[in-house]
Amino acid sequence: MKLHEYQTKQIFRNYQLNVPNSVLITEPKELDHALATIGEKCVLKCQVHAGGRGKAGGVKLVSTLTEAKAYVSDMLMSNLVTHQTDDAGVPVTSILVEELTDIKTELYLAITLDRNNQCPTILASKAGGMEIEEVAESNPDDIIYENINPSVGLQPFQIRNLITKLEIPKDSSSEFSYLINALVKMFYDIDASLLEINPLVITNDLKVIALDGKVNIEDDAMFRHNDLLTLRDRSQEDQLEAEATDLGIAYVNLSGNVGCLVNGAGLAMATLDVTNQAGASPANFLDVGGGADIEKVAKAVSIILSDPKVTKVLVNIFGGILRCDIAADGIVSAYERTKSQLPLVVRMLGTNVDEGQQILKTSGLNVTFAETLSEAALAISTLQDN
Amino acid sequence: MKLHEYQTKQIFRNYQLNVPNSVLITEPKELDHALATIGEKCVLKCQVHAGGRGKAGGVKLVSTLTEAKAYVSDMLMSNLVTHQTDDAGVPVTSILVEELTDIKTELYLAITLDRNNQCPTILASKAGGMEIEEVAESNPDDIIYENINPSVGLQPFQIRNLITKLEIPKDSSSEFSYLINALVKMFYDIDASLLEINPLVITNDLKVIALDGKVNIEDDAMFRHNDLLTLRDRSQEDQLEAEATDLGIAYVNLSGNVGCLVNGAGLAMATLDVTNQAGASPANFLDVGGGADIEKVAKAVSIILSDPKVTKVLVNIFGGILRCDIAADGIVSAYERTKSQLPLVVRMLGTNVDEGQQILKTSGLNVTFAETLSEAALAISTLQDN
Amino acid sequence: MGILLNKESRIMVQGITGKEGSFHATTGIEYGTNVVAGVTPGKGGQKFNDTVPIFNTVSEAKEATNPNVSLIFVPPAFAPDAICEAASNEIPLIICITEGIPVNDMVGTIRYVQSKPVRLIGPNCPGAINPTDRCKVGIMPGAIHKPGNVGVVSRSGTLTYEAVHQLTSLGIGQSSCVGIGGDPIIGTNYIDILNLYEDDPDTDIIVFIGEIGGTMEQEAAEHIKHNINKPVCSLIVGATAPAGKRMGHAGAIITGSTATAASKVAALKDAGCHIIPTPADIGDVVAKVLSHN
Amino acid sequence: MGILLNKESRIMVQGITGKEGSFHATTGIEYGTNVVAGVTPGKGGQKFNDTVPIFNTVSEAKEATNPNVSLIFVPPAFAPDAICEAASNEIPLIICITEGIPVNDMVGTIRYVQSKPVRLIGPNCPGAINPTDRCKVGIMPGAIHKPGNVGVVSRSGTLTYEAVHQLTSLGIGQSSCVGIGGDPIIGTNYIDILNLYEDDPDTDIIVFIGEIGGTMEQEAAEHIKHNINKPVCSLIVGATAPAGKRMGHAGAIITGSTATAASKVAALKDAGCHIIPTPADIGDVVAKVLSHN
Repeated sequence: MKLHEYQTKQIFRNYQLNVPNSVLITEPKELDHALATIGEKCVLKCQVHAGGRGKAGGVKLVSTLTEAKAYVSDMLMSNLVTHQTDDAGVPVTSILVEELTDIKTELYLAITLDRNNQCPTILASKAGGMEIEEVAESNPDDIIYENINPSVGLQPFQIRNLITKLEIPKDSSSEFSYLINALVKMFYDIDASLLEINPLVITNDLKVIALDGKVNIEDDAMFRHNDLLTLRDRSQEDQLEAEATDLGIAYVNLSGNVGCLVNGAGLAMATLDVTNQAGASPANFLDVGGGADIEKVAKAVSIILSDPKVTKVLVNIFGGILRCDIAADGIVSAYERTKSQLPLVVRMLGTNVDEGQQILKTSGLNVTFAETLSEAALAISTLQDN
Repeated sequence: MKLHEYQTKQIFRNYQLNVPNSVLITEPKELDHALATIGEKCVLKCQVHAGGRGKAGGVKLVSTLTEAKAYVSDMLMSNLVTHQTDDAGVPVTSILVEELTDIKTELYLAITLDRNNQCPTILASKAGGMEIEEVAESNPDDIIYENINPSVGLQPFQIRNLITKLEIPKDSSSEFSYLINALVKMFYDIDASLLEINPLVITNDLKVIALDGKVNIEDDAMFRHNDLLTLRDRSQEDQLEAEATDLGIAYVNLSGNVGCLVNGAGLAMATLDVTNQAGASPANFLDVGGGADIEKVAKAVSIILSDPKVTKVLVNIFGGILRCDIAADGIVSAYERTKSQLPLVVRMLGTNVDEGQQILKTSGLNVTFAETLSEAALAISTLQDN
Repeated sequence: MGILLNKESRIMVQGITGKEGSFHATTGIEYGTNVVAGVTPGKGGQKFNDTVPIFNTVSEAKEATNPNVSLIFVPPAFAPDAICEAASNEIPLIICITEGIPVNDMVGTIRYVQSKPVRLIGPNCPGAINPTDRCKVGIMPGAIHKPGNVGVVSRSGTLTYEAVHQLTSLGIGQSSCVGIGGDPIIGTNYIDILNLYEDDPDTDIIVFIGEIGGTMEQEAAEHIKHNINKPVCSLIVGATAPAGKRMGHAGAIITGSTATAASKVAALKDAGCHIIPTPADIGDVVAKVLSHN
Repeated sequence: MGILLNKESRIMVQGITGKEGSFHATTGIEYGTNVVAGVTPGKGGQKFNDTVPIFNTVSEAKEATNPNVSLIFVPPAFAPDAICEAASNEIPLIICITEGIPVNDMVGTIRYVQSKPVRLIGPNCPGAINPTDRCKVGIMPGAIHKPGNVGVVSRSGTLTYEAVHQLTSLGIGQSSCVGIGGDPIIGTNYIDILNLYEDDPDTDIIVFIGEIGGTMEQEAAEHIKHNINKPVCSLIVGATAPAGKRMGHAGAIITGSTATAASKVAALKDAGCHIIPTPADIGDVVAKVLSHN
């Protein structure tokens, strides 16, 4: 789950970290009050779940109320398109009005999992403001890593390493140390998968300030963070993906017309590959998961059928933990509920395959059966749309 | 540092653990009020830093105020001798007046360091009330161990193991789980080296109650527990040992007449061994430590000289981290301050040995120099007392 | 022989009374697997399917039945504890099927496991099977397997079944099949399994199935190049996945040039692997390599 | 040759500007030890004794001077951090002199150290010395040592010097001397050092000094019995210590029948060691054994 900058900064405040003063507005009429609080010279920052916001015009430095009004009326309730969004962009439903910060140095700082070392790691670089992926490509040695070992936690020497390598001024080092320790605690407290401050700023009077803030919370850990659920902004998500997330289904919206129902992430990727190679174009990646029951399969199929670009459906189920009869019952149930007439190509194998095929055969649905993966791909690519 | 039962139980209360109601009295006149609060049928428990209190008469079940008064007037301000004390015993300066507990089962529970596995471990046995050393000798398999690994902390399965092996009743298991988790937290919070509940009681209505409690705090960790320093009861300690502890000197009072000043625990033990073998009798074990300065050596020597049973002094210094000149200066300084005339046998070797010997030679003290360990032992055993 | 499992394997199922645990314990037993014990706290003393004794703790199960493999179906919030319990009791092989364990919980757990003389496979994996010795420890459909000389390893569950199905359809049997799991922190990686196949006299050829995301496949390729002498047929899935979108598995996301299918295929080609061009060609490529050997 | 240290040893001193760090860095340099760097946070850029460069972090010291041994004099509250810093930078040999580190801090630290390709000696130890190669990494007085063929190992500092002094007084030199430390959690135990001596061609005879308390000496005796072929002369101190009183070292307390000097001497005798009857007889016993070999 992603958090907005303003939400992240509120959590930073809870950990006594320095962030600029700011006011969030969701309607143009709130701007006057916000500027009265923050000042007319300020920064307006569109709150969207997408990187590359600055380059896409989502951040604006303004000097007067008039300038601010013009920007807010342009942006608020419009969609922002960045290099990380699709062509439709993401809606700007709120804007953060923030005081100006007097910047001496901009740094990059993040905490995320280091898979190779099997523990969280601190990433930092002196190239604040740049995206870390760019630094990683162009100057990989400029990124500093400090692993957080679970036996001892973050150690003071690691903070000294960061201070030395980032050339933190002496008079900023105690604020910096506090920040690092607080961020590590926060990372664990909220089960973050990514916690990023870019840029982290050192001001001319040597204060350490989080000028931006980004948090992703690990979906698998959400079960123990009910308090954070209210921070979810569904307006920022693809609506079908959001529905799938609610159901615990791995789903990615793609651009084609073949709705895909698969169990298992690997087989789902393989299904996309062979479908594409057969000249058809998948509308989605969908892994219904191993522990799915009839209702979950039905809801997954309903998501596929509610996608207006879908004209036919490819089912590829290899029964393991998910049994084929359960998958078949779920498919039938979804078609009944949605009264959909879309044709299906179904390939089923594994546990309870005979029962599953039988259910589909007697269901009255327009099903073409396939035996192998290539047969299924061929069948879906040659199948007439409804 | 050792804590009294009543102090331990107060910490238990801070962790929301069940302990019997009790009132501490330090004067006989407080008894009436205590019995009014607790009831006339109660247990009187002498608060001393010594095991074996029960067998030595330090715990008394009473039924009437008269009985209670008799016991308190007997015990309070007297000395209690147990198998763990010397012949003088330890003074009873306070008595805990505690309500009776309705006992169904008595268990033993402790947390302490497991050296072999290099982590804290929970020890438990069904033989509550017995000393764990006895169980370890007679029925070692009856002791259950659960190591606390620092990477994951105490795990729920370990509590299930304890519940199963200790046969904790089902309706007591959630209180028991809470207790174990709280004790582990407490162990780390206060840097305990030993945390013991013996007996841990399950009552007939299935409550889990700490009927006794013993805590030793690791001396090396006291620097971060200033809040706990006030809990120290010097009246329970050997007065010379207490002084030495204050100075960070390892000192054990023994029964002989040869005061020993040594640097290094191993060499100090070796010095006791050869002194004994030469027919002399050490008055103490004393390791002045590696980082000693002149003042620390002087205070260590002052402790030796203030021991009335000491008639002569054996110095065995092998200069390493402690330099011989510093040791010599400290010895001279202590003799000057105390105006002592006791003769010394001095063996010095290692770093700055020439300077050290020179200082002693010109000091006017009654010093006999020895070259080797056996020479030193022989010299001290044949030296005339002053 | 095969790897990891054999006729001597004695299986304990942790979470045997749950929905998935009971279903797959049953299919395992039907396949021929020697399930000697189940563990469900609070249900000790009962029997599973009237035959397999259930215990409250692994410690009791071990004392009574001496299992050497543990199969874990415990829900995500409790699975790290179950893994540690098996490791603490030094069950030599621990296979954790559970999907959705929070990563931060695995960070400490994996170190605990590494401090014990045990091997963990998974979590979030389909398990392992040895068709010759009819030992199935996981959620794979047993019927699609056939005894033979091909060793299969993959991150994925259903994709492994796909591979097995293609092989069996062509009459090609498997020595063993192992899914190592799709989570960011797993106990056993490709290289470990490749080494086991290299040393297994019953395995003549290895099917290695990778995915987009991360660099595990490149590291495996490097290892194959220098340490694996048996022929390896390799497939990478996700070639047509768009960049920046996470394809189910935690690792399956193209975030840089090394995470792409093309980069991985190139590394495997360089390591001398036989490249399987599409997921539909697994059986055919293996058949061709076998006919040339 | 000797063990642990040799002519190639490049020493970094963590805490070089402290009272003890500076004193023993100086005595080390005077003895001939190659001290290449010091580390004191906040004093980077300065020089120690006008010659040894001081760095703020081990990482910088490593990059600039490539040390392969770290000697730690950092105070107890900060020593675990210093140990982890050296281990994180994979300094292969880390010798921690610091006395008084809280045990709970060492519980995690020792696991961190074990996860890295390094060896820790100590804490609360005198360090190690190789008299032949004139390399002294610790607080022992260098002058009492003499090159030779006796390897000394002990928990204790000053008692090691006593042993060395007795040997040198009789003209018997040492290949190496190591104090493993008196704390309950230490990085290297007797057995590790015994193995190094067994494999060291320059060591012909081993002096093993133990203490009352714990069972480390019994475990070492068991190991000697089966794995050490060189003659071992052994001394246990604390024979006359009263039960229940802790003699300075955390371990030196007689709490049960196995913790007594008599029990340890019996185990060592059974292992075929030459027993040194009293601490005054170390040199004599070694001389006798040498004359018979």
